[in-house]
Parts: sequence; structure tokens; C-alpha cells
Amino acid sequence: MKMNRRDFMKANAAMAAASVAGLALPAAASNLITSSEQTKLEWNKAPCRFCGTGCSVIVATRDGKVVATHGDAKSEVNKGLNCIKGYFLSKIMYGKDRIQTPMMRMTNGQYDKNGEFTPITWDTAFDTMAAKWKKTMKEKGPTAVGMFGSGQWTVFEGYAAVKLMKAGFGSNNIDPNARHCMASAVGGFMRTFGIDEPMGCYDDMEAADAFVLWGSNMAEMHPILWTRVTDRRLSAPHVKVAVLSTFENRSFDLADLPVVFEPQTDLAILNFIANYIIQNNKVNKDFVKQHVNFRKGQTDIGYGLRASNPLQQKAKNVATAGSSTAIDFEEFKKFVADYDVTSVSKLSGVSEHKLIELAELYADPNRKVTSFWTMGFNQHTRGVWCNNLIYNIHLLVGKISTPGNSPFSLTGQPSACGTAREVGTFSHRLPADMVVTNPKHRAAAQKIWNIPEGIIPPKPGYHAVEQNRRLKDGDLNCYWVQVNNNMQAAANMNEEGLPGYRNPENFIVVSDAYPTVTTQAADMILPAAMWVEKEGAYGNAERRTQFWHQMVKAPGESRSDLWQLMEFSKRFTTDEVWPKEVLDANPQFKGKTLYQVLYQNGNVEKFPLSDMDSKYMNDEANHFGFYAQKGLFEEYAQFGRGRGHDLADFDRYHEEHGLRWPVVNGVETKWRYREGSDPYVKAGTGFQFYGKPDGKAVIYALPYEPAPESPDEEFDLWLSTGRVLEHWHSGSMTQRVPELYKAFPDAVCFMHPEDAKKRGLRRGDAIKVISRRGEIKTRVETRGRNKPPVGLVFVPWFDASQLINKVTLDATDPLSKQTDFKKCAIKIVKA
Amino acid sequence: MSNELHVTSLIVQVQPDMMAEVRQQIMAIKNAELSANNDVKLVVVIEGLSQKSLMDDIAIINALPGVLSATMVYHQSEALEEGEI
Amino acid sequence: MVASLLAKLKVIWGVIRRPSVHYSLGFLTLGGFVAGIIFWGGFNVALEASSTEEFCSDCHQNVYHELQSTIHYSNSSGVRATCHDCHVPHKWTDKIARKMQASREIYGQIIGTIDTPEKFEARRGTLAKHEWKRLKANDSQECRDCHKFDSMDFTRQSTRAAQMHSTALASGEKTCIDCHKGIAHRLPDMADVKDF
Amino acid sequence: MKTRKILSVIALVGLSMSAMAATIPADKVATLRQVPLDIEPTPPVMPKVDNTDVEKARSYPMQPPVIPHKIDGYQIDLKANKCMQCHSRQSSTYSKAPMVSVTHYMDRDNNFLATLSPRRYFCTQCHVPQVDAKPLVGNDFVDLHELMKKEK
Repeated sequence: MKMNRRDFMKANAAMAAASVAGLALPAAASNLITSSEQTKLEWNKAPCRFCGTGCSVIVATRDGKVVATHGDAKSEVNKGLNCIKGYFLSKIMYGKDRIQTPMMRMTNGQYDKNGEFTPITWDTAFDTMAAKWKKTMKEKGPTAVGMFGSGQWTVFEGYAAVKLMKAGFGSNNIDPNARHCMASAVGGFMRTFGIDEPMGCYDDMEAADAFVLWGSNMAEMHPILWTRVTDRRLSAPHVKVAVLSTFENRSFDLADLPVVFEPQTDLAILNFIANYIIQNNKVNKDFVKQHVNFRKGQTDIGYGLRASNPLQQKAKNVATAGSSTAIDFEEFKKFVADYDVTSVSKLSGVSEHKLIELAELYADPNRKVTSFWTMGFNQHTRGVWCNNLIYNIHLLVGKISTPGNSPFSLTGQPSACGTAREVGTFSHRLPADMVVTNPKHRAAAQKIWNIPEGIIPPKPGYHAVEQNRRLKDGDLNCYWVQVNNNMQAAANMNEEGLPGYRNPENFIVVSDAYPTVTTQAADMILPAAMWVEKEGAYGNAERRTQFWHQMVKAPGESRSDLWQLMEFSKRFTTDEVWPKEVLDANPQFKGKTLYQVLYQNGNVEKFPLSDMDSKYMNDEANHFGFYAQKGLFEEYAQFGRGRGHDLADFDRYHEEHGLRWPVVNGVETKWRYREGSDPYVKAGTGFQFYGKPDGKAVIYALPYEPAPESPDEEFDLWLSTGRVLEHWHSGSMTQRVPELYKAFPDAVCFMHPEDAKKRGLRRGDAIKVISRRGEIKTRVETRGRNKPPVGLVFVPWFDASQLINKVTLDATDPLSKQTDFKKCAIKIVKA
Repeated sequence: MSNELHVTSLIVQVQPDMMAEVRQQIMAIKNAELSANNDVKLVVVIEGLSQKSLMDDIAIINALPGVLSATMVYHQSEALEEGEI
Repeated sequence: MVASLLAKLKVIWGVIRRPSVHYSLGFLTLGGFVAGIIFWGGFNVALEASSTEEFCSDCHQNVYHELQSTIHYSNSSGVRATCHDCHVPHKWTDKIARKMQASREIYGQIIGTIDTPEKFEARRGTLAKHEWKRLKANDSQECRDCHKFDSMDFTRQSTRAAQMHSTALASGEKTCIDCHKGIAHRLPDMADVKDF
Repeated sequence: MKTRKILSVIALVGLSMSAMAATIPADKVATLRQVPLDIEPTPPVMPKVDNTDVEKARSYPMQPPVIPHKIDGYQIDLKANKCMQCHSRQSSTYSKAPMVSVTHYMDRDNNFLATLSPRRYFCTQCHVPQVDAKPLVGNDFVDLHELMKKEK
């Protein structure tokens, strides 16, 4: 049947509309579908592979290939829109250099740490790994093996990984790259509310009268959420947008109140606002009295550097960094009284009238305020404090948990919430906000997992930054990295990451779809399936869980991380890895493989293949002989149901365009902690912050403390790093899409023209960006989207040829262990 | 003569009792073609040589009695090659 | 600087405005000539001094910064426009007229209509419209001082630019400023601006 | 038919190469880098922006078209939207620039608006210019149109 271009366009149009309307398009019913081959175009929903917004996209496949994608009109999140990256999702899987086979560094057929990468079989790969793991655990115990995962793992994969590490190997050395991204947000939530993740949802954006961006360049980093803010601002003229950053960026284009402040002084500005609210009698006294406690936090807590670092030794309260003492309102009032407009203006470089205008947005009882923040707050050596301080403000005026009144922590990765945080793939966590240090939590986890007491160690494992340090020190020797590019991400690569990976004592395995700089430093590379090459689930920033089906096959020998984790577990028996005394007390576990113990435990293998929708592929289920994803999900959901983290039934998520937890009696929750909106809040209480035993949130008295490293005579500039709109994270997917590559091919150093002139530089000059730790070569950009003030430069980190993490400082928030990628001192010279 | 071809598709929400009439009316529009429907929804594809002509047709459909809403889902424009219809 | 120049001019003006009492005709003629030279010279010094970038950017700092990232400040050939190239007419009479208008702006700066970035921002629309109106009225004369229509090689322009320049501009239907607003400074609120 | 033959030959070569896939030196693994991790290469010169005004083909119908001209200094903020000076409905007749697609006149709930939809106000969130840099690695994405041709 011949079909001309016009017919083809029309068929496409009909198809798109029919798929949105949920109508079938049988060939006979349409005068457009003139050829049966057209019906072979399959359209299915999937969440976007990139950021934490969680847009839904519709993916077209044909002949086993993804051929087109467009925004899902039915999704509440994006209502048919995508950003430039989302529109090019179709191409992310088709970079010519997909890794298609396992590879190991070898010389003359033998493993050699300095050998060349040589293709091997999966069996050789896993046998070699298993031998290394067993030898290491026998010699040094379970703390010498570790895993570095990701907020890009699917829920199933993250859950399978936690089980393998904590319940299988008995090691808490598993951490996600979400440590670099959301750990401070988690710390803030747990300290203030006792339960993780935002109380509000994206619907706040259509209800707010003011938006305040605290260190979040939403215009580039959360473009689709920015369309909703833009929509609200331009449709309702009374709405105000305030944008705070250490440099002018694209979000300033919508700002009614643009604020550029001196790095680190956000702490002081936050306290000033609290002070202003109190001084001007704008405290919501009823709310505060009923729903809030006050505490004073420990100060002078160090900078999460190595213990040998002088800055760390100078700090008085490193050991007790997280402690606090109860105070009352009057003491809090006195504490913030120091942050008056004059002194804060002087410290921050922000004019007094701007500070007051900003404070008034929060203080005005008739204005609904939504605050957004991302890496400006979280990647901060006082990141947890920043999170606590913004909640202080919202709690003081009672602007919380109601539509439009929302302190909203945005997420960087597609499943930083769904996988890293909710599943608990951190070194100290278990699913549903439980922690390994709590014996009750360990007992609960061991019960659900059907494993004996004493397997999950009570001591938290190595967090992300600590893992690199321990690799370098030789304490961590077998290390498996999945779905992330930490050699390009983690700070201070020269002094920690690279020597750690290349330490001859260590064996490093990296699973990825593409060869990255992390694979370059690895000893073994495993080819991974990505995105719609497997069935998956992600959870976005507004607690929305979204599922997708496998739509195409992964190329060559590529396998999903889920397959890799489960298959690897078959190579271990309990006798090899579990403590003898535990096995003696529980002889029924003797001689079993970890695969049997973890994934054939009566839960995970419960659902037969017949439970699957026969329309779709599922390589993992077919390989293992049961619907593994469903089994893992349903077991995992047991952790949260009835505990404020209720998830719906597995099958429902394949039908819905996402649901926001807690899903109680089949209904999602938009605003938590408020009566009438959250089923967990008791009638008559109004609000209940039920993460805390007394149902009260906590306002913390926390001071401004300086950054660990600031510019001096020699290193005379601040360096901030971050992303650009067109690339996601380290660029391993987006740099392989021609259109995105050509939109922003190489990193540059954004700087003020006067800073350039002072150094005899002009736009386009090759320069060296040098810190005490390392240097990179890049080029001067004095124009364009970012306009830093004099004294600060910005370098994005997506470029594999310009590893700015050689320059950054591995100082972390002592509470959250998250690195500050936004501040360190550098100098710039002509290259 | 324009050398562009525009194609758009709409989901038209229709009062169930008016479905047959609406279908008739839309069939009468020169550039519009009917596609799948159920008892309340109707997929319509419109082509035209300019955006304006599309917009005009959408306006006409929107104004038909029995039409509750007409929502655009998809729009594509292509430059036509010489002699291409 | 402005003040001292004005003071000097005032002294000179004070001398020449006194009626002559008993000077000889020759002296008067010569004196008039000398005074004329002094007047003319002083006036031109003031005029020139008030046309340098330093003079302008003293008060118009923010718009000067905006200029710096544009093609009129930095470009491949290094030929650049300074403030007066666009904002001070090159024809003498127009120049004087513009200067008289500008003195109102100095007045504005001194009494504080636009002495902060916020206040300037609030007036940006009005000020921009003055300039657009002037350029529209003189057929974008200051643009054309450098960008000669006859010297445009359309083959070296992008397709769309060539098309517009060869039709609308050539016919006189449009003048430069109609399309090229906001090329050297940030635009004001354009909600009520036609063709935008 | 001819196209298909050529394609299959290329596919064969590709297959045999990956099957043989001899060893790769560690420093050549990372396609986007190609230098040892302890060496910092000199970055390429800043590429020029494609300014031809010639519309680029889209990879699939829903792809937002890329911008075939420079947008240096284009102001898109609360005050002005430079793009719409040429691409708005009113201007496009005169400017001959393509009018933004009609979807851009619809709000979140798909109702038509009199002017550009505020949710689509910031053009550069979806539309980007292209520079003359050669991608570091090819992409095997197959255009639907090509796929269909191949089938015939």
C-alpha cells in the first residue's frame, strides 16, 4: 500500500490524538489509516529519563526501535510539554558507542589492573567478580565491599540492590549519587518534620501568590516546572517572583525581585526574614503554639573534611554536630535578633530595601508563598541548616501544607525520591524512612525480608564521599558502581576519586550503557540496559510514583541492573558471607544461595509470568521465571503501608499517569499534614506533623557560619559549578544526541567582563581554572545565559573533557555528608 | 501559492445525543476528516496550507452546536516539495 | 566636570554680554573675534567632553554595562560604536537640539528621577521611546552614519536579513529602528509597543 | 532497494567489528574524552552559531524545530520577548518567519488564548540554536520515514 507524505502526516496526527483520547484506531474505522503497517506504531507512556520533575512522555516504537517521543497530554505534571532534553529522549539510547559486551582490563588473557579493556562473557565477568568479593570479605569482612548506586535506578533495582548489600552481604556500604544531590534536603526534612519529602505538590504552583527561588535555577534545571511558574506569574499580575542566587541566571528573566547575594550568606538572609517576621508581629501565633517546638542546634560543626584537615581539627563540635537542645519562642526571638537588616545587608551585599521586600512576601498574611530550592541549598556545607531555616520561616507564619503555601524542595534526579530516598539506598537507611541504627527498624526489615536477626549491621556504612576516601586508603576494595558517572561528579577527583579507583588493591566494576570517564577508571565494565529497554518505576519530587513497561530490547549483551544484581547473587551462598553464629542459630538458611534467600523468599517470586501484560516484553521476568518487578515492589510496599508511605497496588501504576503517596484507600494525597487533605491527620487537629512523636514540627535556631574556603589573595575568585539546560548531569546521554550536543558542545567559564579584563582576558581565550587541588583548561565566556558578579565564576560539569571536579573541594555538610559544589576558591590564568 | 502543508489533530468532546449530527457537520468541512470516535469523543484531523486556515476550521468546529470543546493535540507543518500534493 | 565647565562658560558669557562702552571699533571687532573663538572653543570642549563614554557612563552605568555584551561594543573587526555615535546626532543643529534635550536628563539625574537602578528601570520605557521616536523621525540617521544601505552586500547577510533589507528597507517602508530595537541595551516593557 | 543493500553492508561491517572487538586501551574507552584522566586537554575554540536561516528537518513531527539563526542578546523576560517580534501570529505575515505552532496559543487545559500561552513564553526551553561543532559520537536513531521506506 503506497502512502504519501501527506497521508503519513495525517495518520500520525490521528494516532497522536487517538492515543491521548484513549481511543482505539482500528484500520477499518478510519479513512486515514490506509495501511496496516501504520498500526504497528506503538505508543506507550513512560516518565522522562532525566530530572526529578517527572514529566510523562509518550514513546512511539516500531520494529523494536524508539522512533519518536512527545509530552504526555494526560499527565498532570507536564500536560503535554517537554523541555528540549525531553523532546530528544528518542535518541538517548542510540549513541553509536553503546557498550554491548562485558569488558575487563586484561593482559595476555589475564586480569591486569593496568591492562587493556578486553571483551569477556557475562559468566567470566561474574565469576571474576565473585572470586574478588569472596576473597575480600573473607580477609577483611563485609565493610571492604561496597556499592555506589543512583537516583536513576528504578525502584525495583534500588530495592534489589539494598537487599543484596544489606540483607545479602551484610554490608551497609551502599550509597546513591543522590548523596551529592538530595542528602541535605533529607536531613532538613528529618530534623524538622521527622519524615522525608515535601508536604505539598506541584498543584501549589497554580495557587501561589509569590514564588521565592533559593539557589535554584529552575528556568534551566526544572524547565517544565518553570513553565508552570511562568504560566502563573504571567496570567495573574499580582503574583511576584523573587529569585536568589550567587549569580544572575536565566531564572532572573522572570524575577520581579532579583537578588544576587555573597556566597554562604543565604544563612543570614534566612535568619533575617525570621527576625523581620517576629519584629513586625507577623508570627501566626496560634499555629506556632499548636504545631511547633523550638530547638537550638549545635554550632561550629566542621566541614566534613578528612579528620586530618586543619579546618576539621579546628572545629569544636564535630562529634556532636547533629545535637540540639530545646528552647522556647523568646529564646529563638533573641537568637535571630542579631540578624537585623543593616548587618545582613552588609554581609550579603543585598540592599536593605530588597531584603525587606523579600521578607514582606513571607510576612504578608494575605500572600500565599511557595519557596523552591535545589542545589543552592543542598550542595552547601550548611545544607541541612538552610533547609531547616526555610522551614522556620514557613512555620512561623503557618504558610505550609495548604495550596500555594509550600516550602518545596525540588529534586535533581528522576528517582532520587522514589528510589534513593523512599527505598532507602543510603548507607544509613532502610525503606520507608527507617534507619539501620534503630534496632526496631532492623528487626522490621529482617522480618519482611524473611532473613534472620543479626544480618543487617547496626553501624551505617560509608557514604559517597567516604567511599572514595576509603578506596584511596585501601579500606574498601571491591566496589560496584551502577547508573552513574561518579568519576566526573565527585569533588576533588585528583586527590580522592582517581587514586581510589586506581589503587592496586581495589577492584572496580562499573555498569553503564555508555563508556564514561568512570568506566575509564574502572577495571571491569558491564553493559547496562537503559530506560524503556526494561520495565521500571520512578518517583518524582512531588511523591508521584510512575511506572513504565519495557518497550524495546537492549542492544547486544546489555542487561538491566536488576538482572545484574539478581544474577550476581546466585554466585554466593550464605555460608560464604553470613556470620557463622547467625547460621548456627538459623540452620534452615545454611547452604542456600543469596539468590534463594533474597529473591526466592516467598515474596519476590510470588507472582507468575501470567500476571504480566502479554502485550509487553519483560526480559528479567522471562529470565528468572517470575514477575520479579511485581514481587519486589509488593514486598517493598509492605514497609510503608500503614506507616505514612502507602503505595498503591503494583498493577494500578501501569494504568495511571502516576500517583502521589500516601495512597490510602486508592486515593492519592496532595498535601500532607493537613486535616482533610491527609488521611493520617486526626480529625480536630488542623495540622499534624506526625513524623514527630508529639505531632509538632521543629523550628531550629541556627547561625550563619562562613564557608570552609573563600577567596583570598592568591585564589581570588569563587567557583560555582552546575548544569546547563541542554545537558543532564555528566552529559553521558545528552552529549550523544546531535541536536543537544550542537546546542552546547563544550563547557565554558562564565565570568564578568571586568574580571576578564583585569586578567587580560577576552571572550574565547583558553584559560586554566586552578584551585589548591587541581586545574582544568576551558574558555572564557563573558556573554550568554549566566552573568556572574565580579569575583565569581561558573563552570558547568557536563563536559567529559573538562573535569571541573578536579578543582572543586570535597567539603561536605557534616550532617548530610553532601558536598558543596557551589563554593570554593580558585584563580584563573591564561592557558 | 503557499508551499507549506499543515496538519493538526483535535479531540472533540461532543454531547452524546448530538454525535451523529456533529459528525455530519464536520464531514462537510472541506479540510477536516473524521477519525476514531466513541460516544463522547471524536478525533478530527485538519489539513491546510496555512496556520490561519487551521485556526479558522478549529473555530468552526468549536462553534458547532453539540460540541463541548475542541482540543488540539498535534500540529505539524512541512514544506512541500515541488509538485507534491 | 560639568560644573567647572559651566562656571568657565559663565565667566566668558559675563564678559561678552556687557555692552561695550568705550572700546574702539577695531578692538571690538578683534575682541569679538577672540571672544568668539573662546566661546566657540569652550563650547566645543564642553560638547566634546560631554560626548565621551566616560562622561555618559558616569551616570548611565547600568546601560553602559548592557552595551558591553553587545555587538556594538565587541565584535570581530573591533570597530565599535560609543554612546554619542548613536545618541548624539552628527549634524550640528540636531546635535545642539539633542544636547538641550539631554540637559533635561542631567537635570533628571541631579534631582533624582533616575538616580537609582530601580528608578531608571521605571523610566526606561519613556527614555527608550524618546530615542526610538527621534530615530524614526530622522530615518535612523545615526544607524545609517555607519551602516550605509548602498554598501550592504545582501549575499553576505543571512537569508531572512537579506530579504527584509532588500524589500522593506529598500523601499523606505521601514527604517532601521523599526526592527532593531534593543540591540544595544535591554528593552523596556514592550507590552504597548507596536510591532512587537 | 539500493539503499537497503548499502545499509545491510554497513550493518555487517559494524557487527563483525563488534564481534572481533579487540582490546581497547583504557584511555580510549571514554568516547567523549579520549585522553588520560590525569591530563587536561586544551578545549576546542568556541564554535560559530549556524546563522543560515535555513530550516532544519525534524527527526520526528513532535520535535521542536531548532533555531537556524543567532539569538545573541535576545531578550526574553518580563518586559519583552524578542523572538515574538518576528514569530508571533501578527508579525509572521510580514517577517516571513514561521509563526509559532498553534499549540503555543493554548493554555494548560488546552483552551485557546488570544495571545502566546504564558506557559510557552520562554522559547529557549525547547528551541535552541545549533553551532558548527561535529558530534563526538554518531547516533543510530532511525527516522520513522526511513524505517518505512526500508520496509517497502
